[in-house]
Formats: sequence, C-alpha cells, structure tokens
Amino acid sequence: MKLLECPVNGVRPLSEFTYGGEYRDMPDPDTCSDKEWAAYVHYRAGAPGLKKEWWYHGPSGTWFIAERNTLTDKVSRTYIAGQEESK
Amino acid sequence: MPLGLLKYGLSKEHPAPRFFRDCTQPKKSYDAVIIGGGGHGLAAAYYLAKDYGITNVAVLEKGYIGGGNTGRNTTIVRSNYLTPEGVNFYDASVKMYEDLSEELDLNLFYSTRGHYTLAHTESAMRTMRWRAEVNKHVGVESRVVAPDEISQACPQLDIQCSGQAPIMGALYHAPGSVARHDAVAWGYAKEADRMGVEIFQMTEVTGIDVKSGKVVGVNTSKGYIETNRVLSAVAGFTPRITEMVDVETPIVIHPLQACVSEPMKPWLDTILVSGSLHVYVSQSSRGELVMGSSLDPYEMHSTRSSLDFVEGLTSHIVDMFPFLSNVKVVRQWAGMADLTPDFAPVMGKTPVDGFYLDAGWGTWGFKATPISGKTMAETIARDVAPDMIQPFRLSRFEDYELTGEKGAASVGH
Amino acid sequence: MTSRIAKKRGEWINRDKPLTFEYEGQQVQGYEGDTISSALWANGIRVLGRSFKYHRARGLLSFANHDVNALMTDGEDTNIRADVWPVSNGMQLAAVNTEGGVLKDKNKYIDHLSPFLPVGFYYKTFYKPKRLFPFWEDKIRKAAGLGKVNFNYPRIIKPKRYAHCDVLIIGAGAAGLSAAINAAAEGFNVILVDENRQAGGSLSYDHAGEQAAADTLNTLLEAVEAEKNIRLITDAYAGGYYGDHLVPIVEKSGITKVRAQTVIVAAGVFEQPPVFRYNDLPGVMLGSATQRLVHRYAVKPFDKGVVVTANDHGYRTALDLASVGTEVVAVIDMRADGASQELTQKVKDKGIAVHKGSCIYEAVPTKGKLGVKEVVVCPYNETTAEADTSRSVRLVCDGVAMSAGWAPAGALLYQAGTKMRYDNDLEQFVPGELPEGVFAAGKVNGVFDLKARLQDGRRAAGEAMNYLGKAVSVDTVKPVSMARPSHPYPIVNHPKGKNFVDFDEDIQVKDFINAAKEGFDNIELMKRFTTVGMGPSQGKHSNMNAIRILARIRQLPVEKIGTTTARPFFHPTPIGHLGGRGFHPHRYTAMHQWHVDNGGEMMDAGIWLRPAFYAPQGSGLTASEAVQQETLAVRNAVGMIDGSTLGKIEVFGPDAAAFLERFYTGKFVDQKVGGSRIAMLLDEAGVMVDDGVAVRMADEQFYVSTNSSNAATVYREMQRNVQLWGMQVTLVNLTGAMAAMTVAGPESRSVVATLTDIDVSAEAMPDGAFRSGQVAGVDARVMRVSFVADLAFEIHVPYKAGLHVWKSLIEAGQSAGIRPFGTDAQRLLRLEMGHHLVSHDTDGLTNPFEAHSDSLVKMDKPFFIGKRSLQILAKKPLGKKLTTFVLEPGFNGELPQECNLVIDAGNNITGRVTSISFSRHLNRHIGFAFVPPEQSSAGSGFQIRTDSGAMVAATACEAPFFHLLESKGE
Amino acid sequence: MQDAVLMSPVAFAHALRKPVSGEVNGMETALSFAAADVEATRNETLSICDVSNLNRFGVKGPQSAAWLQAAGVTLPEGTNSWTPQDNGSLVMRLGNSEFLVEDQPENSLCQTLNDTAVETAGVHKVIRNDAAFIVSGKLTSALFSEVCEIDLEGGALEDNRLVMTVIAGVSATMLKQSLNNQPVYRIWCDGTFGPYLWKTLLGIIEEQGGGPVGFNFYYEIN
Repeated sequence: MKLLECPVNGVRPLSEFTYGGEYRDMPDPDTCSDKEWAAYVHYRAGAPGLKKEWWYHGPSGTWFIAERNTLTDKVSRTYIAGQEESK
Repeated sequence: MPLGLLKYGLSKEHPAPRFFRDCTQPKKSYDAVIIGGGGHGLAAAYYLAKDYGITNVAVLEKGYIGGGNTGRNTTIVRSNYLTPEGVNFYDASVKMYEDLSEELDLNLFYSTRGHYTLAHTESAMRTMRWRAEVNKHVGVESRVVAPDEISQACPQLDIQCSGQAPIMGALYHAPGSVARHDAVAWGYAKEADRMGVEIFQMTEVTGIDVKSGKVVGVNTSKGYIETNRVLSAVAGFTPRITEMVDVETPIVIHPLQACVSEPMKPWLDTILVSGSLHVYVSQSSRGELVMGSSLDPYEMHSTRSSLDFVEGLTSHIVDMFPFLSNVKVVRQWAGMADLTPDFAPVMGKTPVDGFYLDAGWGTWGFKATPISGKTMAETIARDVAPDMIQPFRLSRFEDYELTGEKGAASVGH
Repeated sequence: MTSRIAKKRGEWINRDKPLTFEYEGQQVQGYEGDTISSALWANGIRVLGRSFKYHRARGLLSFANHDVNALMTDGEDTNIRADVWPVSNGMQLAAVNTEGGVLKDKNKYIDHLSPFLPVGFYYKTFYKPKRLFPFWEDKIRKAAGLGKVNFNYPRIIKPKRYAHCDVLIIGAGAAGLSAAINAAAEGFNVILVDENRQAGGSLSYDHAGEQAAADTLNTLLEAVEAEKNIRLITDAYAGGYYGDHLVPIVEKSGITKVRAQTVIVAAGVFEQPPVFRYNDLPGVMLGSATQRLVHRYAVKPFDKGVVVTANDHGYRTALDLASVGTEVVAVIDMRADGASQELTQKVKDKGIAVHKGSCIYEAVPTKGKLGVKEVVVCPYNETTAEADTSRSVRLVCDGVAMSAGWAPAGALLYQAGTKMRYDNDLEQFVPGELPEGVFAAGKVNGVFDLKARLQDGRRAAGEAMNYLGKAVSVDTVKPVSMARPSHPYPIVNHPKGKNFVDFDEDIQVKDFINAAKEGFDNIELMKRFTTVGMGPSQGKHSNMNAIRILARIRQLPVEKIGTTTARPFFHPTPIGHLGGRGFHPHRYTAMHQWHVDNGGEMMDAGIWLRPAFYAPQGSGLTASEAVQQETLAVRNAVGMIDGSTLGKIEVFGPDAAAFLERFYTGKFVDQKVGGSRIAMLLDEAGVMVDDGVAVRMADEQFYVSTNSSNAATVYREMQRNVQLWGMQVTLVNLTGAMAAMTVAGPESRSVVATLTDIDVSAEAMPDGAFRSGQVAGVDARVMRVSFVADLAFEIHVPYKAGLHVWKSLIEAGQSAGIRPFGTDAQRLLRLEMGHHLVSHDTDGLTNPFEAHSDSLVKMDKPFFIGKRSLQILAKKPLGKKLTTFVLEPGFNGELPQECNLVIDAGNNITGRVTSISFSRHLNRHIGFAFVPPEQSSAGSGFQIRTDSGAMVAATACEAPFFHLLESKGE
Repeated sequence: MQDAVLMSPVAFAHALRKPVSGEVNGMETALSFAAADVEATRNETLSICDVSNLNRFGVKGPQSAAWLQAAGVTLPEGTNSWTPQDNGSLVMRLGNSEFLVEDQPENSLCQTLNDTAVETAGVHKVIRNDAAFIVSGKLTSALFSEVCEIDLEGGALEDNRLVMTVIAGVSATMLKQSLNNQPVYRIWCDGTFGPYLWKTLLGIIEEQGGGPVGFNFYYEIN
C-alpha cells in the first residue's frame, strides 16, 4: 500500500495515517449472550480477504473507512463511515 | 579439528545420508496429521514419535520445511516473561534447548550470551523490576542492572544513545541465547523421520473434513487423507486453517520484519533489546548483526519488506552504536506474525474434536519450539492438554481470563 | 610494473590528477577516477583479498560490485568495496580478514583442510560434549566475519530526501537512456539512475575492438544532456522497490526516496562465471571485467591470456583484449558449434586460436596460488559437463577472461511482484507478468541486440506513458536472431573440486551435490544449507549457477527449480544512510523557559518535556530534598505545577452530554453547568484506559481533561465514536491551545484571589466547582480540584498568555512562600491523597472493580464503552484489588521498590507494589499495592519481598493517608 | 525578554539569536534578526520568519460556514482551500466545516469575529494557539524535500489549495501565496510543537545557506 486516499485530503503517504483496526458491527449488548459479547470483544476475522477498516488521517483528524484486501494490500475504496453511498 | 569431520576428508563418496526421506505421495490414512513443517510442527511430530510411540504421522508443509517463521525470526531464546505461567513455560523450553543439539544429533549453535532488555524510562525500569521479581520467584536468573554493568558487558554501547534516549538500566537475563534457526527445524525433521514420521513438502492443505464436530480427514493438494487428529502449527497461516473448521480465534496477522548487516569480526557478545527504541540485536556466528524491530502497524498477510521499518530500525541502531554509521545492511525480510491480544500463545484443544491448535506465537514462537512440540504432542496423544499450557487455552478469551502478559505490554522477542 | 595503457577514448580516469596511496604497505600510483582495484591492477598487483572461508587469494572477478573478492579497510572504515570505491590520495589500505598480510595470510592453511570441512560441516560436530561447544564457537566466530569494526568511527547520519517523478528509470545503459529520452520528449518528468560513475552501461566497455558502441553512447548522452526533463543521477543505486513505486536511491551523500508514478527497470544483467577448478585464482576474471579495465580505466588486464566462453561475448572480449595488446592465446568455446563464421573469423584475423567444444578443465596456479600459470584445456561434453582429460592441452597464460552467460539484474522487478519466467531460447529468466506501472527494458528484459535495446527502451517508455494516460504509439520489439547469450550449463566437473560457484562463501560444485544428497534439494533449502547467495553480494554471481546445478541434480528443467527471493538491498546500504537524519519532535509548554531558568530538571514525559523537580543553581538541593521541600510547601503553604500537558478537549453540540455518557463510565446528562465530574474511560473489554475530569461549561459545551499520555488517543477515540454513533457533536482538541497550572495548598485560595475577579471563597467555589473569569487580566477557566491537596485551583488560560499568568501567580505567591513543584512531588502528593494513577497503578488488564472505582461506574446507564464486559466480569470472583498501604512507623530496612511482589505464607505471588514513597509530611512509607481482595480492607497485613529477598510487612489502610497524623500511636 | 502579556510559542527558540524585538498585537515579536541586506540575502536563498503574533480566529461546526458568511466573510469554495479577504485577511477552510481566519497586522477581522456572539447552533469558536511561519527563497524545494513526504511543488498548493500534512514529523497546515510580490509558503502548527519545528527547519535552512528573518521583513511595523 504505502499510499492511501483520505476521502477529504486525497492521496497521502501511509506515514500520515493511523490504523484503527477492523470495522465491526457490535451485537446488541442488551440481547446478546455473554459468550457472543466475549467473541465480539476478543475474536477477529483473521483470514485474508477484503476488509472494512478504520483509518485515521492525523494531520487533519479525519476518520474514514478503507476497504482493503489484507492479502494484496490493495485498497478498493475509502469513505467516511455512514457516507459510503455518497462517494 | 574435531575427529567427527575426518570421514568427510577420507571418503570418496559423501558419507552423510539424507536428513529426511523424499516423501512424495501421502498414504490413505494417518494416526495424526500435522499441518505446518516449521519448528513447531516438526517438534510435535518428533515428540509424538519419541514420547508416545505414535509414528504413523504425516507432516504437511505447503512450502519447504523451516521456510516460514522458523527461518525468518531473529533466533533469540529466553524466558524472562512477566507471569509465572509464562516464565515456567519458556524456562522449560530453554532447558530443553540446552540439550537439544545432543538429542537431535545436530549442532544447533545454541549459544548462551546473556540478554539485556534496556530501559530508557522510569516506567520501563518498573516493568524490568516486575519481570525480574517474577523470574527470580520461579527460579530463572534475571535481575535489574545499572548502566555501568551494561557497559561492562557491552562496552561499545552508547549508554546515552546519542542523547536521544539515555539508558537507565536493564533487565539482565543470563540464560538468553541464540540458535541457528534452520537447524532446529532440520534436526527435528531428521529425528522424526528416523522414527517413521513422513514429511511432505510442497503439500498444501486445502480443507479439513469435519463430521459431527469431529475431524475425519484433510484435503490436500496431494489428495484426501483420513485422520482423526489434526494439529495446526502454521503461525501466520493460522486464520486460514481455523476458517476451514469454523473455529473462532482472536488471531490477527501482522508482518514482522528483520534485517542483517554484512559480516564483521565478533564484537557484540550479548543480546540487546530495547523496547523504547524498538530494537533487538545480536551478532550471529557468521559475524552478521541480526536486527529486528516492532511489528508492522497494520494487518497484512504478506512477507513484503518496507522501507519505514529499516529506516526506523537503523536510526535507533546508530543511536545505540554511533560507530556503525557506515556498516551496511545486506538484506531485509519479513515473516507473518500471528498475534493474540494478550501476548501469549493459543495452545491445546478447540471446539472441534481432534483439531488441535498451536498458534498465536506472535514474536515469541522460536523460543518455545521444543516445549510447544512436547506439550502439543502430549495433547494430541492423550486428547488432554497438560497443565503447563492450560493458561494458553483458546477458551480463555470467552472466559475473560487473559494471561497477565498483557499487564505490561512490553516489547517481546 | 604498470599495465596502464595509452589514453582510451572515453576513459574515466583523469591523467592530469595523479595520486599516490598505500596498499598492504606498498606505495601505489593511480589517477583521480580510478577505483582502488583499477589502480592496484594497473600497478601489477593481483592479490586483492582473501576468501571468507578458505582464505584463498583472490583478485578481480566481476570488477562491478557483483562479488566481494576485494574488501579493504583504510584503518577508519571497513569492508570497503575496492572494485568500485574511488581511490584517493594518501589512502592506507589493507585487505580485510587476513592475518599477517594478504600475501602471507596465516589462515591460508584452512584451504588445505577444506576436504574435512564439507558443506554444513559446522552442523555435524562441535556439540559433543556440550561443554566444549563454547570453545569451538569462539573459534568459529573469530574465523567468521570479514572486516573489523572501528569503534571510533564517527556517527555520520546523512540527510534523507524525498523526490517525485513521472518515470523513474533504473539503469542508464542503452535501453534506459533510450527510455528516458523518449519519455522526457513527451513532457514527462524523468529520474534516471545508474550505479556507475558515468552513464552508458555496457556501451562504455563492450566494444569488441570497434568504435560503434562509443559513438552510439555519445549520441545518447548528448540527447540526455539537452533534455531538461531528465534528472540523471549517477554513482547511485536503487536500493529496493517498495509499495506504490517507492524506490530509495542511494548515493554516497545520502538517500533520496523517489516516489514515482511509473518505474522502468533497465538494470541490465550480471555476467556469470563458468565453473571450473581454480576459476577463482587471481587473474581469472569475467570477460566484462577485462573490458571495464580496458575501456574505463585504460588498464591492460594481463599480458598473455586465454578467453573461455560459452557465448559470443567471449569473442567480443577477445577482440577488446587484443586491441590493447594483450596476447590472446586462444578462445576456448564450450559450445560444440562455436560462434558464427563471421565472428570466428574476426577473432582468427587477430591471430587468436579458437577451440570449439572445449573447456578449461582447470587453471594451474603459480606458487602460493597467487596467480594463474597455465590452463588445462580439454574437449568438453556439453551434455554431461565432463571434460575429456585424455586429450588435454596446456596453455601458458597469466590471465583468463570468462564469459558464460548472464543473469538478469531483476531484484527490483522481483520486489515489485514481477512473475519471472525462464526463456529457453535465451537460457535466462525474463519478466513474465509485470505489476501495474512497472516496466522492464533491455537485457534484463531479454533483449540483447543493441538496436533492439534502444527500441525496447522506447517501447517501455511508450507503455509507461500510456499507463500515465498519454496516448502514444508503442512499437513492438521484434526478436533479433542471434546466438544464445547464456549457456545452459557452463560447469565443468572435476574430481578434486575447487570449482567455485559462490566466491563470497567459497562454495564449490560438490557442495551442492552433497547438500542434495543430504536432502536439501529444494532451492530454498539448498540456499540455507550451503549458504549460496547469502554473502554480501547476495548471489549476483552465484544464484544462477546454483539453480542450474540443482536442476541438473534433480533432472528438472530450470523453471521448475524457481528462484530464491531477491530481498532489498540491491547493494548493502550503510546504516547511517538508512537511519539518516531522523525527526524527534518534542512539545514544550508555555512555561518551559521559566522552568529551565529556575532550576527545573527537565525530563521526557512522553513527547513533552516536564520538570521532575526544581533545584536552582546554587541551591545545593539533591533530588529527594527538592521533592520533599516542594511537597511540604504544598502541604503547609502553597505550590504550583505546570499542568499544560493534560489532554484538553471541548465537546460541543446538542448531543454533547449524551455522547459523554456513552463514551465514559459516568453520568453527564444531569450534570450542572459549572460543575465537574470524573471521566473514566474503559476499553471494550472493561479495562481502564484513562481518567480525567469533565466540566460542563454550558448546556451544550463540556471541557474534558485526560491524562497527559492519553490526550491524543482519547481525542482520536472520541472522534471515531462521534462518527460511528452519528451524534451531533463537535470536538475541539485544545491540548496545545491551553496552558494549565495548578495552585495547591492551604494558601492557594489567597494567592489566586489576589489575581482574579472570580469569587473563590469556599462557599462560592466548593471542591469540583468550575468558573470562568479573569486571572491576571487574562480570560481563564478555573476549577477547584483536590488531586494533590484538599485545596487547589486548576487554572487554564490560552497558551500565549500562559507564561504571563504563571509569572503573575509566582509573584503573587511570594509572600505566602509559593514554590513551583515538579512531577516527582506531584506523584507523592497524589499518593498522600490516596489517588491512584491509571497505567501507573493499573496495568493493561485492570478493571474498575479491581481498582476500587466501582462508584465511578454507572451500571444503570443503558450503554457505555466496556459496560457489557463489566457485566460479565461482575459475575466472576475478583482476583486482586488495589489498596493503599503503609509500612511500619520508623521502618528503616531495605525499602521495597515499585513492582516488588506481594508474597503469601505459601510463597506464592499474590500481588505487587505499584507505588511507594516516603512521605515526610506523614513521616511514613505509603503506597499502593495489588493484593488479594480479602487483604485489601484496612488493617489487613501482607508481606512484600524486596530486591534482595527480604520480607517487609505492610498494612492496608484507608486513603487519604492524613488520618495517620491524628493516630500517631498506630 | 520584557513582560508582554502574550508570548510567541517559539520565543524561547529564537531568544538565543538575540533578535531586535518589539511588541506586535500585544506579543513580544522578533522584528529583525540581522541587518536588512543580510536578511534580504537570506531571503533570496531560503528564509524563515515567525509570524505567530498575527491575530487568528477559529470556528468549527456544521453551521460555521453559514455563520461566517452572515458575518460578511468571503469563504473559499471547496474543502482544504483558502481565499484572501479584500482587506488582506486569509480565510482557510480546514477540511469541510472548520475555518481559520488570520489577519494581517493592519486589519481586525478576527477581533470583530471574536467579539461577535454566536447564537446559532452548530457554530463553535476554537481557541487557537498556532506557531506560524513564512518560508521563502529559491531553495524551498530543497528544504521541503527533507521534511515533507508529499510533492508540494507538484501542484498540491496551486489554485488556493491548502494541505494538512506532516512537516518534520509534526502535523501542519500549509499554503502558498504571493506576499509583497514574492511567492511564499505559510506553515501553521500547534504552538507546543513550534519551538521544535522552528529549530528543525532553521537547521536545514542554515545548511542551505539561508537563515531567519524578522517580522519586519514582511510587515512594516510603525
């Protein structure tokens, strides 16, 4: 990768970004079992493939989602969370 | 010169036999199948044969033996961990390593050098004391030392680190050692093979056959193999294997990089690690400085190298050893580290009967090779994980019983 | 004796600048522009080094930095690559890795032991008995290694630069020059790099005794010079290829990191040595090495030589040699069919004999194996690689030029992810599938004919421009029918071996055969077992032959063997270049200079610098005295600390309170304007991450503080959750914008009152209250706090006014005896108050139940980060609990340290000390420790083990510790 | 140093060079570092000037653009761009919904905006503490090639664009403008990083043969 496109600031070197981990849907804490919650907290989809990930552009303070293949390190698109349709 | 070498000079034909047979086509079934021909998998095969007489075992390696993290790590062996269970486990490994050359009839170049974990901040000094106290309690020789003692052991080290991060002290760990990583895999392969274990290189597992929650076989690039017991010992490939059996784990993969310098005459006798500077360095018997740093900052299933890594590492190396400015880095490479959230491995049984996991080795797998092989062999043979590895069971995450290594998220290696 | 010849057209030496240097104690003459090796060779010096393992005498091999035969030290630096390093006046050089000089090296005896040191011998001995291994290991370590490091070598860190271009071209040979000219002509910005001191590649030396190549080169260089879009960097190599076309260009002056839009690799090929017995003697060198000597440095390589070849290049070499007066005895062609009639005739016309279907069976050394005396030539069977020794001829010579074929300089292509394929016509690996934006041209692409190389450069430039979005037509380069450039197996078996494949590591043909016999018959395993390609030249001259040998052993085609991975760096790269001038940002508070001027002992606190304590010049205070005095000032009068490093975040918007309720463990919706509440942050697993204070400044405005070390992280997590939860919240990070100071102690109110319009009386401003107003004429935010003392005021003002307000308060506090205090005193003060510090007294697993913080966790809220995990943890028995404790009054034994362990009667670890200090105010040792829950209640005793093993009794007690003052008899 | 109420974040970093000081906008300011001709020579090569003393106004929030417009401020068109006001003040749009206004010494837009009460939801004033520098000279590219990874000369700053990037390891905002008919680069960073950034940039600038210039070099203070 080495270059990443921030949806607000454009293509920048990776050194301007912080990795924020995989974007994951939280189970409903009121209805899920303890086991489901523990799995949400601790387990990860570790197999390679296309993942939705949080990335943070430091100089501008911008969080966004990158869809990245963790095998090839290719990013297919980036967008602000919740605005993927507009992009 | 030792007499053992005479036969080579005196005989016409090369007198040494193959280390292990050239197995090509697996049999229809095995008592156990081990996925992964690295140090861990081969050690497990060896102890299955040796300790339990289970020799109808296939080791399946998708590349060549020792070609994964076994051959990519910086070969440090130590046991100065933070928790009693961790220290005990790695100490057992250190003790096995000490006799391993003789046991495997192969010189592993196991060399005890002493290991210094440098502390540049007060909080690092606190962590060093914590580790030292736990180590001492368990009977492992570790203690906090002052800068002058570090200077005695390594006079070339700039205690001021060029003014960037003055060293306040260190955790000295006497048993800290290095070994020839490839030889560990080859030695286990040789002896396992001698007892009947079959090692298949260039043989990839493409699926694991589970019926009613039990393992019944594996699909491979060389056909189907029937078996009731499968051990996954594949480090950076763990998530791909666990996905085949729908076993959830916390493991994520980050590249871990290393590099070596050109060879020079020996001067660095000890192993040095600095958590703050993200550096570990030792000098190999070939004269190269073997250097590593922290994990790459994001998930990736690749062994590509990055320039950031080597730039960061060398900037700190030259802070520690200013005179190395013009010594050259020859080669950099990477492995894929399988990380857990509590810096401890995942070992033992899983929700799938007959599927055993030896994973989560992050940056500490090489040093655990003998003990993981031994304890996983016991787990497979008895279908019960020994007490020593109970703290590392997969179910600890569901139980919110993470190991205390997370307590001080110190840099390992 | 000199073998310097008359001036050559285009030579690289400057005859107007002669110079003198010393090699192994001998005076040597050279010219500016010479490399060390060229000057030595010109002076008839043939032994330039000793080999790594067997200490064999070595001379030139590739003369192109593709081997490390000639590594030298100048007393200052080591492992200097003499073949390419420029010579300078007054240098004092010696070969590395010798004992007693390069000619008489005492370790040369090892060569005779080589039969007893088979491949991987060190795995097979030295370990029984175990106790002797350290002895042998010491011997091995000393024998290994090349140069000795100079511990006094200066710290030299070079600047690093970034550069950007449309097209980066690696290699300024025919193809690279052509590509550059064509891309630049279309307006693209080109960086063209070559590791040689001058551009031209093989055009500058492979002349075959003619002028055509030099003419072509002149034309190309003129075109490059005229083109302003081309930046030509010579004497610089591309260190490696990294993601998204990042290529570090390494020059002697430092590294330039080039971020290119496209990369064209036109790096050419490495000449590969044929393998025969004693092919490593000084005087036996590659054909291209002799040509470089001739044309670049005007040095005659030898007087009477033979050429052994397995392609047409040997003939070209013979013609170049003949052109400078070397008597070429014969061209020995390993190919049964030899070269074309035309080429053969050209050579014969120079009076050179041509032996087709022949090989050098062995070179015969002069005395001491310091040179070559003659060669034994035999008929060669290309299929079996056997020489027919029954029909041998001896040819007297003092040198041998070798040309057997080429290997692609494809390291960067591999690193970029190129799939290479083996071309059976060329007998060479060539790019099969190239990654996006990466192109190859010239010999590395399998194109050898000169005209075709120029065309291939144009083609690659065209493809690069198309990739960049410019529609230019791209020609197809038609294959030119020519003799195969590389031989499929240029190897001659010899029962006595010493036919070297890897000169760095002294690896012979039989080492491969034996390695395979031992089971190491996969290219990667073979590499690791034999160490082929692992030396400093990284297989440039050896990997291809190793692959060919393994293919033959396994009776497989070469492509089935595959190649090993080419890792960075292309050439070994200095640590000082790579590390370079790094950046070490620091943050300074507004009061920084005041602290320094007033004796502040400044310590790194994360990225900040903070005073640990103040010991003004001439005060004679020790650290611990300073800390105790500062502490007592706060307890008895007034003190002030610079707290500007606190994280400070403003949270605005209609959802501000609701947001904080989700983010932190506490409640904020019902919080009153002008009040403050603890803001404790957990992670999803319920582990304590941070604790700060949230002030409600208005209904829709909160001002939240965080621990200094967590400021950036907490702000970042807030931003993420605002986005994730979609709440109407605006965040502003004021950490750097606001200076903060805490005035603490019984006199603090009177000091603050003199400077502010805020009513700071106890009634108007109780603990926890927040007021806005003026302090020292500056808009300020003031809070009653009790972290370090019962009475204290935290004052926040804009950074630019920070020093003014600080100085005003110091002045106002003079009569009350105000003292500035540092972080050490702060830590003791908060301990006396019984406040734990997150991540000092807690660790990466501590939850609020363990840290006595249950009351801060509002489990009746619908949601907060970590709540669901706490519900699970609440069902489990507590394993440990953080407690405050005291040692016995008057304790004067060995003081426990932080992180000493709590040990129970059964000698089990049950906890640990997290904080401990002597409080002069209380005249007691006080601290925090993790202990079993049942020992955490006041009055419970437990034992702490000190560094030396002594057991110290401690008693849990209530916080704050001030009750100890009233109950002196405890 | 005298007792001005306000202090430049980089004041102590250039105190060693003993500049001629004066008070501008209530802040102790380095007016000149050397004789005018020396500064002019530096400036031709490569120079840096501390302009932290200029008045600034920050505002953030979803309605801040509308609020500024209502206050009569001309806004830059897109995200990450800037525009000068008629009176010379700079208005920068940082990302989408945050603005930074910087006055020239002679105007007082910031003061006016500061004094204007916010009565609209979604508009929040931001307390600013910038270290601000002007860098110019013919060797700017040599300086930026060492401290910034992105291609600042390749159009990133053309057409009134601004960038938020990393300079010498510190987050910074940059733009390029014409000042006194000379192309200059303006850099803002968090003031607490100011002394570090000043020293780092100045170190490289001096290696390149340039040096510091005082505030008077760009702004004539009466």
